[in-house]
Amino acid sequence: MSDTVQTPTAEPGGSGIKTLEVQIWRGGAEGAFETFSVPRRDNQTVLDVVTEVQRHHVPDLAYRFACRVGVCGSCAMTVNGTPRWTCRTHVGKVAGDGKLSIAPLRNLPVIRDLVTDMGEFFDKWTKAGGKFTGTRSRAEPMAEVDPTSRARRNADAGIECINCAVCYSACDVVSWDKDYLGPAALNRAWTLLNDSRHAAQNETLAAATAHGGCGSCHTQGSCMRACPVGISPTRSIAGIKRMSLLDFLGMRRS
Amino acid sequence: MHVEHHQTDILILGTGGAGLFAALHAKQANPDLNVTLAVKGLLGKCGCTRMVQGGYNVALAAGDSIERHFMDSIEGGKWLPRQDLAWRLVTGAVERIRELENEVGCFFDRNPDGTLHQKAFAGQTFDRTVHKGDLTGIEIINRLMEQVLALDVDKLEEHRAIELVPAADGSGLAGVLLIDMRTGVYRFVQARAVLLATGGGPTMYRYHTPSGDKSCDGLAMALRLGLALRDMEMVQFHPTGLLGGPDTRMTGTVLEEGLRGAGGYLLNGAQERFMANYDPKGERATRDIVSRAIYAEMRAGRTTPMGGIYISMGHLGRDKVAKSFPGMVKRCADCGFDLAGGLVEVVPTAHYLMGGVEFEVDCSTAIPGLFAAGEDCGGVHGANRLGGNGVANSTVFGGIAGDSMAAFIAAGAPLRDPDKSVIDAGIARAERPFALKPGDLHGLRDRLSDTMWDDVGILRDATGLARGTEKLADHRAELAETGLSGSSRAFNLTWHDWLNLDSLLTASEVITASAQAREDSRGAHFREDFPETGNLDSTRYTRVRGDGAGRLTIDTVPVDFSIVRPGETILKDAATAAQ
Amino acid sequence: MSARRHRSYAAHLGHRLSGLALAVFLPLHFLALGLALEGADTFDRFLSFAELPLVKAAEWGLVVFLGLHLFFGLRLLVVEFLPWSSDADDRAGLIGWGTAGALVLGGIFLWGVI
Amino acid sequence: MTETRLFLLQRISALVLAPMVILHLVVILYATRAGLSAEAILARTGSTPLWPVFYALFVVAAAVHAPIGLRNILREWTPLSRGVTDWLSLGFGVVLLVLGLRAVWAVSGWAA
Ligand SMILES: Cc1cc2nc3c(=O)[nH]c(=O)nc-3n(C[C@H](O)[C@H](O)[C@H](O)COP(=O)(O)OP(=O)(O)OC[C@H]3O[C@@H](n4cnc5c(N)ncnc54)[C@H](O)[C@@H]3O)c2cc1C
Ligand code: HEM
Ligand code: SF4
Ligand code: F3S
Ligand code: FES
Repeated sequence: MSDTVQTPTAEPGGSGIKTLEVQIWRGGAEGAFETFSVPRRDNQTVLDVVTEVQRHHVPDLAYRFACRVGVCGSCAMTVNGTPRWTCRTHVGKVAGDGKLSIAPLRNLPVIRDLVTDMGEFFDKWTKAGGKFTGTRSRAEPMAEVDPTSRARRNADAGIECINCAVCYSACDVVSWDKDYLGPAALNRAWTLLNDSRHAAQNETLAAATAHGGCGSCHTQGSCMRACPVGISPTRSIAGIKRMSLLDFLGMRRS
Repeated sequence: MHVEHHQTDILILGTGGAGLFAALHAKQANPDLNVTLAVKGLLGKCGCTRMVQGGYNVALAAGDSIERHFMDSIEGGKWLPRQDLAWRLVTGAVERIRELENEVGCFFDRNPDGTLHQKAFAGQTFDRTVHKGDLTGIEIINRLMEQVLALDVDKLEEHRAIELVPAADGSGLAGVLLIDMRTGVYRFVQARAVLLATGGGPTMYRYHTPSGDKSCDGLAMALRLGLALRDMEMVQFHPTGLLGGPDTRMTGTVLEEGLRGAGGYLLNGAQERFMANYDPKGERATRDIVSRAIYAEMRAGRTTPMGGIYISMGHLGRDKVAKSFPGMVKRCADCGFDLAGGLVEVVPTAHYLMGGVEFEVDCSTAIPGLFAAGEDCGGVHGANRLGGNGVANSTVFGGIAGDSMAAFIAAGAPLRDPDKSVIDAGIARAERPFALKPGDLHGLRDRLSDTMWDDVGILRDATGLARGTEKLADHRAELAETGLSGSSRAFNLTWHDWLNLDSLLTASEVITASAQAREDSRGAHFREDFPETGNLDSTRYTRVRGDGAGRLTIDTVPVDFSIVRPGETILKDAATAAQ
Repeated sequence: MSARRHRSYAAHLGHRLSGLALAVFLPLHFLALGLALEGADTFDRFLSFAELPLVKAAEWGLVVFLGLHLFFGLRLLVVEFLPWSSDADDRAGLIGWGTAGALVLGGIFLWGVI
Repeated sequence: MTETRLFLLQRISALVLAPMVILHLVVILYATRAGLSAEAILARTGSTPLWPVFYALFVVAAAVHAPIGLRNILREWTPLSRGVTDWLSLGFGVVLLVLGLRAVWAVSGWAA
C-alpha cells in the first residue's frame, strides 16, 4: 500500500521503452477501450500521449485541456485506474511497464471519450455555500488581515484549488451518495469559514453541514492523496466538522 | 445546414477576466437582463486570466500614485498607448482591485501589518503588483466564477464563436454564430449587445505561453466584420519558456521571471553566461532585451540539444531554490526536469498581443451593439505591456463593458435582424474541411509556427517579413485544400484545430503586415534593418483593416498625446520620476 | 480503482464492516442476556451454549471487531476534532497501532479461553 | 440542521461509548479468564447498582450510535429510498434499546 502519489520521478525515459501500449476509452457511459501504439519519448506527459493519438490515430478523439500547466483543471482523467491531471503527469511516473490505460474521470457523466460533464461538480460547489459575501464596497479600503493568524493560514492551505475534480473522482462516497457535495466544494466552504471578511458565515456553515455536507465524509482520505496541488480536503472537512461541533456546543468563535 | 436560434439581451464571448466581469457588472446594473455567456471551454476554466502568475498592477501604497502608474505604462509602451485608455486603466485598477477584494472575495496576500502586499515587477518605478502567491490568476478567476455561477445567467459552455453577424440593414451587430462543440450543432444567438472578450493570444508562434483554447478567433472575426486592428506588430515574448521538445504541450509554458530576478543564470549551449554581452544588467535586463539576446544566441547556433539555452539555478543552493520557487520546481519535476539543481532548457516564448481591436474608453467599437474588452483590444499598452497590466486591463475594461452594455440596452437597443448571407458564409467556411480530402493539418500548423517564429519573430527585417508574407500565402492556400477525415462534428478537436488554424493564419497575416509597416524598433517590435526608435514626437500607430476578400489595407495614424507629450511627465515630483 | 489503495481507505472499510458486525451482534447479545429474565437455568444453558468452540470463535471475532471499531473510531475522532500537524497528517499511523491493539485484545481473549 | 445533529450525536455517543467499551472489554476478558459461571456474573452485576446504571447508559449510547451509522451504510450501499432507510434505522434503534434495557434489567437481578 502506498500513501504517496506525488513523488516525481527524476528519470523520465531511462527505462528503455520505445513504444507505449495505450488503451483509451471510446464512447459514452457505454463504451470500450481501444488500444493504440504510441512512441515513447523522454519528455512526454499523459496529455501528450492523448494528443498524439488524436493527431495520428483518431482525429475525432474527444478530450479536454486548456492551460497545459496545471492551473485550469480541465485535463483530469483516470490514468491506470487513478484520477490525475494529465498535463502534468509525466509518462515515466505512471507507465514504468510501458502500459497506459486512459479513461474519463469517474463520478461524473461522460460526454464522450475522455470528456465528462462537470456541471454537477460546480452546482455542488455553489450548493456548499462556496460564494463570498462581503460587507465592504469597492469604494472602501480593503480589510486588514493578519497573514499569520490561524484562520488566514487555514484559508491559504485550501485556496489554490484548481477545481479539477480529481478528488471528487477519487472519493467513494461521491459514487455511493449522489447528494454528497464532495471534497472540493467542502474545501472551498472551509476556506470561506476561515475568511474573516466573509459575511455569510452562518449560511456557509449551514450549507456545508446540511444533508450531503461534511457529515457524509467518512474520512476515506483518498481525496487528499489524489489532489495534484497538494490540498487536503480531508483536513478541511475535518475543520468543518470541528466547527459544527463547537457551534452545536455554543463555543464557535465568530 | 440546420441552425438553432437563441435570443438574449447580452451575449458575452469568453470567460476570462473581461468576460466574467462584464457579466457581473451587467447583472448588477440590471438584474432582469438576460445575460448569456458563451465560451470555448468551461466557464472560467480556460483562457489566460486563470494563468496569471505574477499579479495585478495598481497604485495603492503611500508614495505611489496613479500618475506614476500611468507614466510607467506610457513609457513602458514607448509612447504608443492611447493615453485616455491607459489613464482609464490605471484609475480603474484602484476601484477594481477593491471590488475584487471586498465584493468578489479575492484574498490577496498581506503584509505583516495586514495591508495588501505589493511586489516588484520589471519595468516599474514602484512595487505595485498585488498578488496571491504566484498563482494570482486562479484566485481571481475562481472567485469571479463563483459569483457568476450564483447569478441567473445562461451558460453556453464549449461553444465556439465563428462569426460576428451584422444586421441585415447594416445598422449594427445582430448577433453571433457559434458551434456547439459538444454536438457540432450551429447556433445563432441574437443579442442586443455583444461583448468580444476572447482574449487574442499569440499561439501561432512555435513557442507560446497562452492557453490552448486561444487562437485569435475574436481578432479574425472582428477583421471580417470590418473593424480595424491596431498595434498588431507588437507581440510580447517572455524570455524563459520551458523547452521540452516539439511533441509536448509543456513546451513554451512560462518559467517565472523571478528566477532571473533571484540571480538565476542563463547559459548558452556551451554552458557560458552570455547576457553581459548584450546588456549591463545581465540576466536582470527587461523581457524584450533578454528575449532578443537569447534569440541571437540561438541564431548564432550556440544552442542546447533541443535548440534553446539553459537556465541554471543550482549555484544559489538547491534547497534555497526549492524553497523560494516551490511551484516552478514542482512544475519542472512533474515533467522530469530538475530546476533546483540541474540545467533546464528554455526558449523565448510568445506571450501576449498588445495589439487588437480599436475600441473606445467605454468599450464600444465602431459597430453599434458590439463591445470589446481585454486582450482582444488594442491601444491600452502600446508597444509593450508591463507585467501586471494585463489582468488589470481585462478586469477594468470588462467591468466597464458590462456597465456600458447595460446602459446601451437601457437606452433602447433593439434586437436586429441578422444578415443571413453572413451566417451562410460562416457555416460554409466552417464546413469547408469536411468536403476536402484529408491532409497534413498538424504539419501545416508546425509550418505556420515555424514561419512566424523564423520570419516574424523576435528579430525582424524586411527580407524576413517578405519571406514570411509569401509563406503565409502558401499556408493559406494549403489550408484551403486540407480536409478532415470522417464527418463527425461532435467534440471533434481536429475540426477545431482546423478552425484555429484559420483564425491564426488571419492574425498572422495582420501581424506580418503591421510589422512591415513599422519601420522603427520600439518595445516588443525590433527591426534589425531599423534598429533605432523613431522620433517619439511623431509616433504613429499601425492600423489594419480587411476588405472582406482576404486583402488587408494598412495605414499609420498619429498618436494623440492627449495627456502627456514625450519628454514630459505628469508627476508632480519630477525628481523621483527621473530615476 | 487504485485511488483506494492506501491505509486510510482500508481503515474506513474496516471500521464500517466491524461496526456493521457489531450492529448485527449486539441485538442478539442483548436477546441472549435477556434470557436471564427467564431464570438462571436458561441463562446457564445459554452460557454453556457459549462454550461451544464455534461460538467461542465467533465471540473472539467480535472482540477483535470491537477492538478494531474502538481504535479506528478513536482515530477518526482524533482526525476530526483535534488539530492537524500538517496537511497530509490524517493519522494513518494510528491504523497500524489500532489493528495491533485489536489483535492483542483477541490474544488476551484466546489466552483466557484456552 | 438535523443532519448535523445526527452527525454530532454519533460522535458524542462514540465518545461516551469509548471508555465504556474499554471497561466492558476488561470485564469480559477478566470474566472469560476466570471462567465465571452465570451465578457469579449475575451476583457480580447485581451486587452494586453501579453496574446496571453503567450498562443502561451503554445501551442508550449504543442505541443512539449504531442506528445513525447503519443509516449511512444503508444510504450508501443499498438502493433503498431515504424514507425507508430512516425508518429502518429508527426501528433498529428502538429494538436495540428495548432488548438492551431488558437485558440490563434481567442481569441486574432486580427483576427477581
Ligand atoms: C502564463 C501567463 C501568465 C500571465 N501572467 C500575467 C501577470 O502576472 N499579470 C498580468 O497582468 N497579466 C498576465 N498575463 C496576461 C493576462 O493573462 C491576460 O492579459 C488577460 O488575462 C487576458 O484576459 P481576457 O479576459 O482578455 O482573456 P482570457 O482570460 O484569455 O479569456 C479569453 C476567453 O475567451 C474564450 N474564447 C476564445 N476564443 C473563443 C471563441 N471563438 N468563442 C468563444 N470563446 C472563446 C476563451 O476560451 C477564454 O475563456 C499572463 C498570461 C499568461 C498566458
Ligand atoms: C467503542 C466505541 C465506539 C466508537 C469510538 C465508535 C466510533 C464511531 C465513529 C466515529 C463512527 C463514524 C464513522 C463514520 O461516519 O465515518 C462510527 C460508526 C459506526 N459505529 Fe461506532 N463506535 C463505537 C462503538 C460502536 C458500537 C458498540 C457499535 C455497534 C453497536 C457501533 C456501530 C457503528 C456503526 C454501524 C457505524 C457506521 C459505520 C460507517 O458509517 O462506516 N459503534 N463509530
Ligand atoms: S481539492 Fe485538489 S483535487 Fe480537488 S478539485 Fe481542488 S485541486 Fe482538484
Ligand atoms: S475521499 Fe471522500 S470520504 Fe471524505 S476524506 Fe475525502 S471526501
Ligand atoms: S490543461 Fe490545465 S490543468 Fe491540465
